[in-house]
Amino acid sequence: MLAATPHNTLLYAVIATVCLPLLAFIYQAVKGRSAQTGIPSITAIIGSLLLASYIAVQVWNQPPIHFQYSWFTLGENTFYIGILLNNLTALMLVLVPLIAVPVHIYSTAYMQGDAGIHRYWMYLSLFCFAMLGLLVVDNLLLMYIFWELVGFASYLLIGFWYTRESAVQANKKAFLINRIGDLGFLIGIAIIFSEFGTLDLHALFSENGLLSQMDNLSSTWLTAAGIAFFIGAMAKSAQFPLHVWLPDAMEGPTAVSSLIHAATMVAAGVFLLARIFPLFNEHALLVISIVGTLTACTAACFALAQYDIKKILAYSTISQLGYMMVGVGIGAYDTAIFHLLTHAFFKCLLFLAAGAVIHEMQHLKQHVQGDFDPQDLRNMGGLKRWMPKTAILMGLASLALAGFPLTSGFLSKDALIISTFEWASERGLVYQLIPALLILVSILTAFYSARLIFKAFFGEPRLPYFHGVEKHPVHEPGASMLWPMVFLGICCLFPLFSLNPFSSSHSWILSGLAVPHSFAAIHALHLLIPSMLVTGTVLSITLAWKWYAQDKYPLNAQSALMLAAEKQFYINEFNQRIWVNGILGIAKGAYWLDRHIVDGLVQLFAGCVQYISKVSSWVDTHIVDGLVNGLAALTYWLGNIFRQAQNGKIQSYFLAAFFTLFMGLLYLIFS
Amino acid sequence: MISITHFLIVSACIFSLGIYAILAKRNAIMILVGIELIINAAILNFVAFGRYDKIHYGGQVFALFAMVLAAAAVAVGLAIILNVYRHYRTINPDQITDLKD
Amino acid sequence: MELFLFYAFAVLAIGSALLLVSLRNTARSLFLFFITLFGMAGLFLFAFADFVAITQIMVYVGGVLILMIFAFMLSNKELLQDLQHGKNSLMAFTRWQAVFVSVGFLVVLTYALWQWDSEGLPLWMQQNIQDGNIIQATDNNIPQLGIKFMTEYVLAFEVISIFLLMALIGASHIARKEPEND
Amino acid sequence: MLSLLIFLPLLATALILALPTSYRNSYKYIALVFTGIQFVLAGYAYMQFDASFTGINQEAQYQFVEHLPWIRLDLGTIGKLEIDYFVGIDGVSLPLLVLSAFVMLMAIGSSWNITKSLKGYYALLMVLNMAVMGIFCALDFFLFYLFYEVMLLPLYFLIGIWGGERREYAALKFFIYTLLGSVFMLLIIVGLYFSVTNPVTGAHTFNMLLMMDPANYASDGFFSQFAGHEVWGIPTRMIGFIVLFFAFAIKIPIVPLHTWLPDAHVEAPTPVSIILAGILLKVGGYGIIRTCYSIFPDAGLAAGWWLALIGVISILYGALNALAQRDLKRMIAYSSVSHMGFVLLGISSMTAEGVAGGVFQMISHGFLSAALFFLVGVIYDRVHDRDIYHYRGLAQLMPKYTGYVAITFFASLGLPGFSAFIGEAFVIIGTFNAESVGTGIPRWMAIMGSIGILLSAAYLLWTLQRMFFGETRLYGGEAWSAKLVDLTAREQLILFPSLALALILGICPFLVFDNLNASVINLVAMVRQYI
Repeated sequence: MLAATPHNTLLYAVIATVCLPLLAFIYQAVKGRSAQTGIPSITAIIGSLLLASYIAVQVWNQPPIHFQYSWFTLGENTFYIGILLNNLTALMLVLVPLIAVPVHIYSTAYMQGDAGIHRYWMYLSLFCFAMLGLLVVDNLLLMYIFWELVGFASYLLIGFWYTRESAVQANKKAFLINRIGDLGFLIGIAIIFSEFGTLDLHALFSENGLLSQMDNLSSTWLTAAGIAFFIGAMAKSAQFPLHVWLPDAMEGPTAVSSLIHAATMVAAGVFLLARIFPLFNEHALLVISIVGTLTACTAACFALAQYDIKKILAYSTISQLGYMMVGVGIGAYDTAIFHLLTHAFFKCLLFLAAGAVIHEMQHLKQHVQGDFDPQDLRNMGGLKRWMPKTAILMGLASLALAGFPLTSGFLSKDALIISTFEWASERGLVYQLIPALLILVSILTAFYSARLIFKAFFGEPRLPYFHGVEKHPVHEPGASMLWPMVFLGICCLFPLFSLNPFSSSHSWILSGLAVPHSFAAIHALHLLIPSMLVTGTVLSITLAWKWYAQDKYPLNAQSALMLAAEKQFYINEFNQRIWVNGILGIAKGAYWLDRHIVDGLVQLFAGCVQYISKVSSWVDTHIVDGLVNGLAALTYWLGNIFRQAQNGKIQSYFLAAFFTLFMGLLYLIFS
Repeated sequence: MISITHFLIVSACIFSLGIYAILAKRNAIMILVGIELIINAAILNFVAFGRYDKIHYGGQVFALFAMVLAAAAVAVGLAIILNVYRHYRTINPDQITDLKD
Repeated sequence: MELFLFYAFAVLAIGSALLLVSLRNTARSLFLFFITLFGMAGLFLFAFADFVAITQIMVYVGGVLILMIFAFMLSNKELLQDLQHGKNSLMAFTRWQAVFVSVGFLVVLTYALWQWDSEGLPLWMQQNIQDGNIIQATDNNIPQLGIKFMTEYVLAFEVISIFLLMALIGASHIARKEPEND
Repeated sequence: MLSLLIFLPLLATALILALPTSYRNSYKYIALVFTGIQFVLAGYAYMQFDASFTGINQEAQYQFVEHLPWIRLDLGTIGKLEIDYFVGIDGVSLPLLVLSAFVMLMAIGSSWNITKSLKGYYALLMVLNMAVMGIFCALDFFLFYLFYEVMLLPLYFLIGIWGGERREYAALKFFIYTLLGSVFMLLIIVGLYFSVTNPVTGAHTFNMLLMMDPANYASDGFFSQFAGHEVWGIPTRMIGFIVLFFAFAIKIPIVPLHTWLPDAHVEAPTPVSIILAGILLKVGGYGIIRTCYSIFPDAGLAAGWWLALIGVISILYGALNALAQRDLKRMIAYSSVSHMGFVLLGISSMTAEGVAGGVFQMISHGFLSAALFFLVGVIYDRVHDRDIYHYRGLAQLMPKYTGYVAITFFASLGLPGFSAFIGEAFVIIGTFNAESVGTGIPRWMAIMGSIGILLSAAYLLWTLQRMFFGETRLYGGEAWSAKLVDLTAREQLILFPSLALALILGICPFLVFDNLNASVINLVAMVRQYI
């Protein structure tokens, strides 16, 4: 069934938006090694961006638009392919290509000369297709399909340099952990299907959907469904303890990290939760907020002790994703989406800038034939002398990350924390722990971003190669890398999101999403929280300046706590030892069981039968056949004896004759 | 008067020895000798029994016949032996095995 | 006295025969055969067959034995070969087979005799003994034999004569030297 | 039409046998051409198939039916023997028929390198082809059994003669296992025969469809629903179901009865592995749907919990075993056990989604496992080694091969967009739904089953990482790198369609589901009336 005609253009636009990267993917897959320029991918993503903008304008603040075609029928249920467009979709639909375009352009320079670049473009287009598909589809099954495809593209990109052992370990890990999430998603789908008989998002979650008609939302299965979906989101959005794949995923090319593992894919979990938000009841939401808080805290702590520039950013991403989860968990998923959007830009910029730094360090490494890790902060320092623009852009992004006024981060983070406070104050003292922790994390965030900036760009260079090199290899990145960064840098500032730099409530995004909050707004907080945050941020940055830029580091970097934080409290080792080795052990055990018990029983049975048959065969050969054979042997023996007689010797004949005569006589006598 | 049993026992002994000579000796002439011994044993029996038949004198008549036969047999046998010897350069019957299967 | 002489002859015949078969020397065996025949002829006397005994000596000793010695001497290389290569095969299997069969015959015959003896003499012999139709030591056998040959056994006599003739001709034919290129 | 489809290979067999050995190079072309015609015929049947026919238990609802009296014997007091030549297809058998023709084509394509006594090989292959086609079409139980037995023999020889080192052992193990199953089947067939009468002729009959109608059972027949016979305190119908299930469970195979499979696969030559995994295992699943559940729906429903449990155990156990393998082929064999566990789980759920998902999983596993075995065959052909740890970084050496392997692995670990995903997802969804419709399968089984999906990702990805990624390092050193050339055009020609099919079915599952749906609904309704 086709919707009303005015929407037809919109439908085609959506299909084109999603399928342009797919076409690029197919084109490059067919061309193979010869498609190195990436032009198809870039063209496709720019086309997608333009179309997405058109769609967003059409859809924004309109009633949701829903297209549906029957896909297949199974039993009495028909499954549909469909598109569901609403404000949330429109926002995300613009965001993804908007981030992707700079990343694509950046990649032309960053990936230049790589032997596998044709694969790179292929995978990147595949990812864009999957991500865009994930945003527009109208039912959970299709969403699941794209959900996994996104993970698959991420798998391919993490393992892009497949000859590196660590990269292939990382992509396997990423895929498997995402698989755990996928199982949650699948079970969620199963629960929804068996409870409601449909997987259609519109039918389920719209204002008059099935869920809104339910009286009792607190049934066990509903909670289970909520948690199942959340597990899916946890894996994709790297929530503790399923976050372990994301730091490892930094093995992929940095441009990929910026697009997939910072801005878009990891945010898909938040998007999913926002999209199916009516499903969650109190219990599920509480679980979400607690996990989110936990993630935010632990990841921030881990980030403090990292030396790898990309890992710091990875943990910071995890930490920020924790924020978003809290946003969803308190029911204010609009703030979560808001933070998602702002975060996408500044985190992408951070990664791209880090990529530029790594790129230059790599050049230096090749130039001096040195042996050092180009991603390690301890090898950097004083880079602002050679890369001032990069330093400024990265600093800007860090400020946004830290939530400094005038940046986008300030707006979204404040909105989120304020909402959390409002939510907590309605519930009780214990709940206050969540916003309090979030503020602490925010301060920590400021600290570690400052640490990153100061260690990399300020102070004196730590490597000897920086001194006395004639024509210095480290320099500002080229235009095709710089301009995307500049673009993103602009997007880190407040005007894109709200005209009032100090008040998030005027943001067009929040008003567009228009989520009814379950808690009352407390206006006093809108002043209190930002000032607290800014004070804390400034203090922590100052401290970081003292410690890192001026090299007055007071702590023991080798202390157990620091090491533990660097190793993420040994959670990987724990996983390895308990889960991986455990399952491998079980697998070996199962195989042993199979070989020795199951097959052993079969063999035993076979052996018994064989033994019995051997016995009967023995009886047959020795007893039954033995008689026959014995008779034959006797005949043979006798024949042989009589043959002896036939030896041509006359005396033998005589002997035989006499013997017979003798026997005859005996017979005559004795008979 | 000597009882017939005595004769018969002696004849049995001679007969057995004749058989032995036939079977065991490695010389065709000695085989012939063995045959003669057997015939002699038979003749002894003829005459021993012939004593109880005065009317027909069957025993002695046939003893004489047997002697004649024996003589004829010996004559032919020896002729054969000579021929065999000429042919095989031996009269050891063990080495004459053309009848072998 | 009579019995003693009988036993002497019997021992002479059996002993020489025994020696005959156990000797490896053919020449000596043939001479021992002469003694055996002589012993046998002696035993014929005790059966009151004097003509047969004489014939035995004449035919056998004068004919058969001489013939044998001739034959032996014609193939006497055998003698040397036997002496040189002959191994003492007392334990040989054929020897034991022969011993077994001959001893077996002896035992069977003896047993049969013993059985027969215990049953008593056959009827015709008892009849003849009763009628006195048995040959006595004083009887003159030779005329009786001549009469019997010419009357009762004339056919057998003629047949045996022809047979003897045939045998002699045959023997001389067989024993003749073959032409070289025949 | 169906007869032509079934007996066409016999013609090929005759032709191959008739041609002198000097034409031995033409055998494969003969086999290929005949199987190609079969595939076209199967495709024609697919095109002509009317999806609205519900099949399962009514002759009128079957299509392409050929129903001829075959053996009619008057046995006097025992009654009349009635065996029909009765073939026809419904929504369940149609996709399997097309799959068989397709997998056969693949198998013949992968037999190109066989050099050992070609005449016998292709003749046996064609006989096997006839038997599997017959199984999927037969609607008379006697005929079904006949084809089932005929199928065993060529396989025994194909494994036993053209197999690997321990081929005799494997062939015998396979043969005895399956024979054990079929002997049990025969037992039940005879029991059913004496319980069921044809209402038209009044004679005992082997007609499966008549066996499905409780009214046709003699009122005190051994398997009659109303007589309520019991043996050792177990209802006879339950015994019938269990024994019949046992026969097909060996084929599927379920866990305690699966040990023939790894051995048979490891020792079998590549084409036979392809047929084994691609078609033979499906005979088990098909048999359970066509006979076990259709003839004993009441018992099937009662035993559903146990069947599902066996399915779950097979999934997990097979996956764990696959995880522990060093031998690539053995790993794939165990993964077959795991994947076929989904089939059993889906069927036992007796929801439309579950059963359709199970059938879909069979189809999907059909050509995916065929492709997997073919891929193993590729490197085995080259260097005669299948140990996973003997290879490393093959991606650099054989990029195309790696591409195909990666796609096949991902397809078979259930990446959406490929067919295996649809099958597994709907099995899980259907099983989960079973509690709502009351077929008695608890939901935790669905959850346990879904862990199998995770494990399958684990072993496949681990293998991918160990064998293909990283720096190239081979057990056989330089000699191997020279031998390990990339895929040839022929190999790509075989692999590409199967992967394309996996993709097409993954995106357009209605190609199967549309034809399947009516039959599945009918089956499910038939079974559910006993709830």
